[in-house]
Amino acid sequence: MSFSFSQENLEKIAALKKRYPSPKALCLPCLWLVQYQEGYISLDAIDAISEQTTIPPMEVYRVATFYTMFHLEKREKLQVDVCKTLSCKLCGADDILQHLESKDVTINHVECLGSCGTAPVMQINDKNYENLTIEKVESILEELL
Amino acid sequence: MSSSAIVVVIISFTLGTLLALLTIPMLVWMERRVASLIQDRVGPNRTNIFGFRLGGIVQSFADVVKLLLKEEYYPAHIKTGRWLFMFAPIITFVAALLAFMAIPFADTLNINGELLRIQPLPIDFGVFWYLAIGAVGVLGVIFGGWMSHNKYALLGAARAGSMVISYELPLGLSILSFIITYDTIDFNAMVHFQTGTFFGFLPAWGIFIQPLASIILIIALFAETNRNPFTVAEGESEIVAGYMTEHTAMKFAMYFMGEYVAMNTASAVIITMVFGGYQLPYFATEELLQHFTAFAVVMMLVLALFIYGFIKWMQKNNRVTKRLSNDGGRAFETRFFTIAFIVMGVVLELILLYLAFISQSDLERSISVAVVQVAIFVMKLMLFNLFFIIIRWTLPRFRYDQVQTLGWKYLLPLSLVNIFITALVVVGVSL
Amino acid sequence: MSRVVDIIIDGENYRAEENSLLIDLLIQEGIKVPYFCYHETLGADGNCRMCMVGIEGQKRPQIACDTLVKEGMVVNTKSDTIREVRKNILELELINHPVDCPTCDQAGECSLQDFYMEYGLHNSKITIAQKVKHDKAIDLGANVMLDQERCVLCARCTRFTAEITKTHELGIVGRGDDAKVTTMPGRTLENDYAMNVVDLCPVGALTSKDFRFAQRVWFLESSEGICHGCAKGCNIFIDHNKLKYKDDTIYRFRPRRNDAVNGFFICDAGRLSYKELQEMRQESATLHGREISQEAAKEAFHNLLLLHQNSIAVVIDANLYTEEIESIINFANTIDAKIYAPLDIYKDASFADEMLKSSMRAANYKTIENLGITTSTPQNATLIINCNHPQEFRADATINFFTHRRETQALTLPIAAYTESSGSLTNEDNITQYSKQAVFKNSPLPTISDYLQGLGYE
Amino acid sequence: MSQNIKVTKRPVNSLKHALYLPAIAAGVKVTFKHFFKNISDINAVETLRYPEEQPTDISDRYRGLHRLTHRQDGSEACVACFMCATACPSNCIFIEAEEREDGLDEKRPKSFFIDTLECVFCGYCVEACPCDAIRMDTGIFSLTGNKREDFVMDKEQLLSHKGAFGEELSRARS
Amino acid sequence: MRECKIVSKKFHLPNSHTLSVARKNGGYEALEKLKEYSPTQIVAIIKASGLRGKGGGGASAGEKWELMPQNSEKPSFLVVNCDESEPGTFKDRQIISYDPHLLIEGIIITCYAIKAKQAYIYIRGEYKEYQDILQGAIDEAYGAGLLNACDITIHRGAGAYICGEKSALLESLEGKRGHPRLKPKQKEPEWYFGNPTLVNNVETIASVPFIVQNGAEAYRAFGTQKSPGTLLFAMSGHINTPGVYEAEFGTNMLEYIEQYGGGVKNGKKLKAVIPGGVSCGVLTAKECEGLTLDYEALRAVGSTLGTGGMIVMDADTSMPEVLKNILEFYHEESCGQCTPCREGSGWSDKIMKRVLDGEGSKEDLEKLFELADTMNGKTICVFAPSISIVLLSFLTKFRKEFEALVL
Repeated sequence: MSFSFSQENLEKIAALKKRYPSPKALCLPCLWLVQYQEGYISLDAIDAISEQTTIPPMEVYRVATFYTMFHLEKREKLQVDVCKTLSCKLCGADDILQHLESKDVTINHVECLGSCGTAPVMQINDKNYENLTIEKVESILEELL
Repeated sequence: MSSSAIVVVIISFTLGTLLALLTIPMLVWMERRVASLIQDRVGPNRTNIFGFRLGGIVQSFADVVKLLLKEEYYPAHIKTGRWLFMFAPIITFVAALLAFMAIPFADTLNINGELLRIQPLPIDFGVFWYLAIGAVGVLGVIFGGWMSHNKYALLGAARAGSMVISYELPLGLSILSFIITYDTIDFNAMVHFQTGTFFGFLPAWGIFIQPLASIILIIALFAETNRNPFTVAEGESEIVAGYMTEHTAMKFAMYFMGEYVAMNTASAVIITMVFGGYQLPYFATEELLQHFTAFAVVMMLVLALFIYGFIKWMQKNNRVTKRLSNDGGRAFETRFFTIAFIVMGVVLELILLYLAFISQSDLERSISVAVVQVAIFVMKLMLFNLFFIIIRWTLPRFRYDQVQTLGWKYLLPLSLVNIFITALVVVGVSL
Repeated sequence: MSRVVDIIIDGENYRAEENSLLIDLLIQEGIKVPYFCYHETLGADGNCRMCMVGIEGQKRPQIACDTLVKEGMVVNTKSDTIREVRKNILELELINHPVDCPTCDQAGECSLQDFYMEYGLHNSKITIAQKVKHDKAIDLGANVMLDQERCVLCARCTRFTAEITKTHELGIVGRGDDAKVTTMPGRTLENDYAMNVVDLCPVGALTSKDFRFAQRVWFLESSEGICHGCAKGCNIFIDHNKLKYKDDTIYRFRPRRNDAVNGFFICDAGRLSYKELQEMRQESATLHGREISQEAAKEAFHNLLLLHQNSIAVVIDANLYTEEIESIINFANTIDAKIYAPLDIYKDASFADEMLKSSMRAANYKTIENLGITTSTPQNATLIINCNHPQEFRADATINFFTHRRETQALTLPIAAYTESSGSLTNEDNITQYSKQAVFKNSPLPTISDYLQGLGYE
Repeated sequence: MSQNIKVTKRPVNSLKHALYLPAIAAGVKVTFKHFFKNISDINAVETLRYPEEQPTDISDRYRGLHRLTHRQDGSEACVACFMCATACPSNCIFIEAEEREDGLDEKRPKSFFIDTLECVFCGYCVEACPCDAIRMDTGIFSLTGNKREDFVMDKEQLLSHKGAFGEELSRARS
Repeated sequence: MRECKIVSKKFHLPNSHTLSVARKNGGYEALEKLKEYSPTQIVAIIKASGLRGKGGGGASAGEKWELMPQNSEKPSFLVVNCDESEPGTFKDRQIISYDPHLLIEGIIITCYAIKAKQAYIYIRGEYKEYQDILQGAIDEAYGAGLLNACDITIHRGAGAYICGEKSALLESLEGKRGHPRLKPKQKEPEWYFGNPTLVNNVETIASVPFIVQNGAEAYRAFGTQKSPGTLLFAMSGHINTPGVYEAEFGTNMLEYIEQYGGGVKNGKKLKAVIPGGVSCGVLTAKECEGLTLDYEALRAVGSTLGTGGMIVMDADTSMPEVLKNILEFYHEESCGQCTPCREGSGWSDKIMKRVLDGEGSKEDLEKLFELADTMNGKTICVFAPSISIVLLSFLTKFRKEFEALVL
């Protein structure tokens, strides 16, 4: 299974290249593009990125493993990122997590999502759901599943 | 030479050879047994032939068989003089054996007016013979050590050689004192001199007449025979096994046996020169012949008591501890030997009875006395061998420098002084 | 060339170039400083934090590999605080280390062990159950085995593949205490210098598959030698050992630092060349493929020389030591023989690269050239004396001096391989180097000059 | 320190000492005493009548013949680290290592020989073993054989020896 | 306590993120001043204002700007650090979602001052929603022809706390792993692909238009002598109305909590406050009494102001659990480059787990102290020292709670 960037993404990359002093800087943007295009980052995609950015594949791979938001494996279920860091924990993230256990979703215990003032918080598909209560979680999941 | 003379020579030669060779296993056994008894052990007691252990003496024969059957091994690094390497132990062994042959085992036998020496070599210069032949023994040691091409062997040989030099001198000088005192170089005459008493109550033995020379003689002979405390030539802690490091199997056995023969010879010389030889203390040969009947009766009593005592001892000790269920046939052996000893005792008693009361033949009587003297000689010999052994298991080994110090600084001057005093006394007495 | 300045280390004066790295000075002066990540060719990475030294005027200990030498600097490497700091950081290195030294080939030449003996000697504060588990015994390819648990993440290997070979096979992935060295999934380590990472690795994370479990390193004796794989003349350590009741055997080659020739590294081909060196050796004289005695060989040798007088050619192998070549020349002159050393057979362009591999696969061809020996194949000779030259020559009769067995009917005499004798070599850059005898066989084979001496020449 | 030094006076250099003979006599007296005591009743000698009687006082610290311990699954505990061979003063341990495939460890001995004729039974190998894989607790003190080869113990033999004091398995490798 | 709105002026307005609303309320007015001032003059004004970096370190922004070469052959770059990952901090988010044009205005001014043609906003990956708002604003600005002199590019991170560290951020921006760089030997700008680069926090940049427009003195009118100006203080945790409220430096902390935060949730007693994101030492309720919110006052009580993101904890909070939570965060986020941090973060987390599981011992607490010592000041960046500070502040100030667990 080989990977190639979609036309749209190739244009994006071409546009971005003008903004940076070196194509190497495109590593992260390309990884994001791949992740949005495929849902995860395959080894073939890494080779494709390597081609675009002139970074050796191993270095791209290393970058991909460094950042928690990149996924190297296909993910099937709905991904629910629940913040478990201090403010959210103080405001009851544990209850939310416990409640989610019974749902047919993949729960990711993530560190601070930067919504401490509106804790507890979870993120699904880049969207923040704030000031969570168990009822709120119920309705959100009902909508998404 | 008459036929009786030939018979006596043959008999005494056989006796001498047997005495020298058969005592080897005896002495090895004694060494082991005495050592173990001194050290609160049991010692060899397992080897047997059809259940007969003879108190463990069979072990010595087993060892001989073992050594005979061992691989004849020559170190590969010995390139030249291999024959000498092999011959060396034989020199030591044969020299010691030959030296033994000048020792008289009994008084001169008078057969029909013919005076016959009971001496394997019927010579009248036995002291010289002994000095000459006995000193050859160390050549075997030196050759063996030298031809081994081994530093330890060479060191051992050098030690043995230098020790012999240091001790031959006091030995010779102390013997000279005896020669001056006894006025003879014939062993038999020396024994004759020691018959009778000294100051009326002491047996006229060399040890009483010449105490200093006797002690020097004994010490020097300990050194000559390489016995403890003079075993520096084979000091295991420094030089492995000294001159015999490279010798194996029968070659080693030759050295080993040679040591025992030498010890036996040394004992015989000491007995002959210092402890009255074959003579019974206080009783000269003539006196025994004169009071033969009384002597025979006493002998009968002593024999009976001895056999009784021995059987009792044997019955007590030829057993295994109660902890063991199987005694390995010792009860049978004890029973057998009890009967054998009783039979032997009865036979001997009957012979003595015959000699004391029935026989009137002078020849028979003098032969009987000679036999008794041989027995006494053997007894003394064994006692002195026992002394050698006891000393070995009592004393630690001298350091090499101590050996030399003792030889040169103490024994040599002392023996010189002793000759001087002896000469003065002898000359004074004869004046 | 920058200024040379005075600095004080542990109360003693030293001179060093200004703005050079402090750690270089410490290593050069033999002042004990522990480090994992620093390496002279790879530079400072500053990740192991072991090389802490105290610098007067700085309130905290500094890493020597990222400190530049300045005029009047006062450095302290031995104080209690520094020892304590090194000990504490070493302890952190060991926290997730499996401590499986018994099964680890690095044991004996492991920096962790050395530093532990120097600075640690403490009881571990961690229980085994708490350690981070990673994969063990991963075959990376190119004869390199990886053990991620033993790794201290010094990144020397990854920097080697990134900066020296520029092949980028290895990398540290993941982060935090889950970080580990690996190749990309499904890809292997494949470059001609890959096994150097084994030497670079300060711990047992990267070990040689070839040397794996073969010997414990403390049994090995290292001799200084020169690789004969090509004309580069890389300096090597010949690690060999004579086991009880066995013969002296080489277990591995390791690169030996020589900045003028090979730097820190050697190629994998050279590293593994010890194997064929020890296989299929010619061990006794043969004639018509059958073993003959030394005396018979000697006689045959003389007979052949007599028979073919005035029509003899001597062919010299360009791998022989200069001393050997000279004695062969002397010999050839005495018997009036022509001397040849064909070099074409050694040329192998596919072997060459721009790092350490030369296209000329003969260690001493420069000497042949310098001595002006004819490099054509021998002509019109009825007897050819082949001194281990790899080529086969046609002639009425041949005398061979061979290190290794070859199919031949001719009189063949066994000679010592280069590890079994010593001599000098001149590499392609005209640098003459001396190679010491490393291996001492139980029954040593003579060199060609030994033979010639024994046969009455020279 | 100084108060712990005990000064022993040298024996007086008297004639009695210089003569040696009295000392020899004293020594001979001791040996004779033992000799006569034992010769009069040899069974009073307290010795073990081996081999009919076997020793019963072998302690668990006794260094008998070696053995290789096992893991729970019965395989060898040894990982062929060569520590014993390194520590061995008589160089009588010969090991060859190989890859271990069962995942319990990486390495195991392909062959493991102990030449018991060369062994001095010092126990250093047991001390050195990091895996509790070699022990000398078999209680076997007598070893017989007809050939030299009989005394060279291979891995199977060493593994087959049983510990005499309980504790069969290695404590360090489970 | 007086109200002061420098950055948060437009936050409450509906559709505040649009250009029209921004223009209506004084947006982009400061750009007029650029015609008056030369770049060096602007740098001087910023320096005179005493503006301090608002990303946590509190270093003088003007001094940093001064390091940028004015006549370099190499291009200069501005990088705006919007990788706001410090737990308890969410102020930059407010700026980019409620007043992105303020930031864009600040960027234009800054680029003018440091002669940069290209500005990057490194935004954390989790802020996708706010990134879209910001991107919209930038597009609007392009459309209005505001961005002729410089380009603004949003560069999205992907979830690595360490990328908030400026050198790690630049590494990440260069397309590498976010590993902090070794400290420079002298004062110099940051380097992006070898080019001089200025890295500033979003709020710092957002403060620039006010200063340029009203002058340094106007900015100095707020705050204290040493900490002039305002900060977007944030509150979270056990508080009735959490959120971000701008206040000047030197505000009384408890008053601030009472006034804006509405006091501790459910009327419970205050137990502890982490003053500026979890990397700052914890403060007990007693220490908070009379404490003013400025860099100097907090340093005096052994903590730091950090980003001003306060986390408030009520009397029922278990401090060991709080510490465990923070250590988990550090364990997860350590980049793993250098040893003390890589191993120390995980190890302290594991020890704490043992302690919480009731398997700990007194030695475990001692180990934590030793670890804190080893992690402090021996690493490339300040990540590990932060762990050290947190560990020490929790262990010393709430010792009894920890000892109760190990006995």
